[in-house]
Amino acid sequence: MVRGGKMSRVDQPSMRGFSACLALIRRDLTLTFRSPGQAINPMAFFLMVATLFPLGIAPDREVLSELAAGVIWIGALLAVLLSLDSLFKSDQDDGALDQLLMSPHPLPLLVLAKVFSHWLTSGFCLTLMAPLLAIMLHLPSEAFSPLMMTLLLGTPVLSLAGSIGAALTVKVQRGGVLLTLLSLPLYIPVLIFATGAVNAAMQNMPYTGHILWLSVFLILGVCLAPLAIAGALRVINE
Amino acid sequence: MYFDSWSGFLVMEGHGLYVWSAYTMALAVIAYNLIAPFMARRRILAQITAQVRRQERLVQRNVIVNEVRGDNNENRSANPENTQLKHRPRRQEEGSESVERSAQ
Amino acid sequence: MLNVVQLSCERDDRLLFSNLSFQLGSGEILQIEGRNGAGKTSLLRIIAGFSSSLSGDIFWNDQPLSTVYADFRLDCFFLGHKPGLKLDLTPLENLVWRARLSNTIINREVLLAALDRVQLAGYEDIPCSHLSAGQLRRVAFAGLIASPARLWILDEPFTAIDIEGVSWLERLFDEHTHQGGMVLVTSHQPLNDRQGKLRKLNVEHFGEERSVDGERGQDVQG
Amino acid sequence: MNWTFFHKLGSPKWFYDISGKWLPWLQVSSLVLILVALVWGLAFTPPDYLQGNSYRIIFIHVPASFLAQSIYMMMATAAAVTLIWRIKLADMALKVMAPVGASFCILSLVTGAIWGQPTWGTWWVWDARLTSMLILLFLYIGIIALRGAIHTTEAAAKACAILSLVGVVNIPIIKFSVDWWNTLHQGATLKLTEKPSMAPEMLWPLLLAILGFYLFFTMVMVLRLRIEIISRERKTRWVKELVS
Repeated sequence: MVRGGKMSRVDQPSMRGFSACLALIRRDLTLTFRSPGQAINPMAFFLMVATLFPLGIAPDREVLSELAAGVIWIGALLAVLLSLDSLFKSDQDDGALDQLLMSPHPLPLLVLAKVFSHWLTSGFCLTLMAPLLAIMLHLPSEAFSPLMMTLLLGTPVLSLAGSIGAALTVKVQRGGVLLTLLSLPLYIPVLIFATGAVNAAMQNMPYTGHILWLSVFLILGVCLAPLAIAGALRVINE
Repeated sequence: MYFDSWSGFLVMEGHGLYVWSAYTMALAVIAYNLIAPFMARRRILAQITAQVRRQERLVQRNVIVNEVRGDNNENRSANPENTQLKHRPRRQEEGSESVERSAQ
Repeated sequence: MLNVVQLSCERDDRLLFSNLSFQLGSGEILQIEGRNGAGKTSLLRIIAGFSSSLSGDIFWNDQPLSTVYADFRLDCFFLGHKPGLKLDLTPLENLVWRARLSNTIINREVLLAALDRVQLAGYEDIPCSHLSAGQLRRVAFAGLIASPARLWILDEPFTAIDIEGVSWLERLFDEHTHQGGMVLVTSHQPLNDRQGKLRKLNVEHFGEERSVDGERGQDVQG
Repeated sequence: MNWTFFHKLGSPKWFYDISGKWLPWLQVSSLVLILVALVWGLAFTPPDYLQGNSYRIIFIHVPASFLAQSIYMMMATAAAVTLIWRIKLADMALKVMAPVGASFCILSLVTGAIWGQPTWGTWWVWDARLTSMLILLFLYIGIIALRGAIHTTEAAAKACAILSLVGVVNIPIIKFSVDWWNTLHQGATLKLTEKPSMAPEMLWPLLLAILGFYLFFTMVMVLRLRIEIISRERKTRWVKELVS
């Protein structure tokens, strides 16, 4: 009988913290590529929201360009919310969350890695799609760069803030609506400053203030949200 | 009183509708905050009395069962069936003791 | 060396167990018995460090768990009811991310050897979704074999395992305790104790249903 | 520094007995104060030179808005106490305060909207204060919904504590961004509850109303807390004696 050897312990635990995060990110990305249906939904939803508005309101140029920034941002916000529901729930269902909690590495760090991989598969793809929608909604050309900047800065904050709600509702059966209810108040400041920046650019006024405020929210999110998420996961999984 | 007559007080120079609808809304909220606790109190007290009565009934039923079977705690052995029995008498002792105390 | 002193746990105002104490030295197996809902799983999750709402203290190598929880988790392998494997990944990938998470250097041969020991040699690159529940548990056991953790905390490992799987697992426990490891396991089947290292603990002994008196501050007895 | 007081606070039975004595005083004083303040404000103060009699809604709108915001602050402190010292009474307070806060938040929104009609001609105005109050209502509903969704009491207690702490961090950000958003789009409109021009005879009934509402809130909270204590301590002997 082949005697199975034992793998050796790592000596410098701190450096291994990042390799654990990399392993988690790699795991989540392979999971999304193996079953891409999960990542396609938010993008399809985003596109659908952008097509509904002209049908609902008016197809002509002035009205749409006025609304474009709000429509794109609200579409991105709801799409991120859509994809957040299964962030921790899939791990909870097959027991992987227990392994995450049992890891010697600090939980906020691991949770940050998970949220980063979620952002890569949802928020980042929405940002790449945004120019397509901006063209569809006749967004003036000078507003393209602020739109992309605000989306790049804003969607991680959406993922971070929404993950707090996702962690709190991990054991709730139909927690989707509750997750939306918990995350919306956290999304409002980001929405205000992001659409504010794009609208300011459309009236060719300076929008650097808005961008700076969005980066403030990003930094606040990156520092505080993982603590809340880790706390919520520990509390729910008692 | 600022207003000269009751009707003036009600109409308040045209703003009466808004003022009085706001005040009825305030009355509604105050009434909700007063009534809701009492309703909750009644519901929870009923639940607790039902639970206490259920426990007493459980205790009565155990006392009868034990006399009939003449079972007692001495012949305790390690088979799981008996651990069940062993477990129940202890709860029965505790149950009856709390029943007498609450009866005093 | 695990030392649990005067542990008590309350779930939803129901006192599961109180002043439960035991020691688990290296080379020992402790089987935790009790009927369903007696608090076996809660006890295991408390010791593994999931729950913090408990009174009483747990010592790992004579230091309180709350201060050395990182070392404790380095040296502990927890296997819950669910195998903890991602169904879209292959067994090997699952073992890699779990080992990486518990801070061990990945050694491919050791993992393959472990998979071989659980008779899953040819399955290492088939997505876990194709494997049966018993095979999934055996993949989790492969992770157990390959991990250097000394303390094994296993929650009902014998579910979905056939007869000869049970005896295989018992041989694995003996081998682990022989190397100075510790096993904390809950299961309904009584384990047959060959080397005399097996001890049993019934949670129900500590779980008498007594009504806790009013003063929550002092725990009034009886 | 002996902490006996702090630990005694932790025992629900002690609170139940003490609050039994406070309750009648609270009930009488709060209802009397509210009655006096509202009658005074409604009947005896002269109308505002600009808004006429519709400003009399201030005597319920301002206390309700103050209460809605300070109740959320109290919930955040109760949440911090639950998480740090794990005092069960704090979690009971957190659970009990949420619906009361939500009811006052709704009252403040409705009275604000009603007041907006004669002043600006439309029922709902995206005024900075009203919008922040609306978002505060979402925070309240979120906490109540989360409390209902998680069934184990310990997990629900800590989850709601974390959510209310996250919410309390979020409130200043929301207030700032809504104010900024409001001034960007509408310029400085007539602020709904501008107080500097309050003549003294208007100010006194308002202060009385605010005090009355706060006393009313404390009374309601003590009432609900006593019921929550009975419900949670139903296994203990003193509750069984109380009930039988």
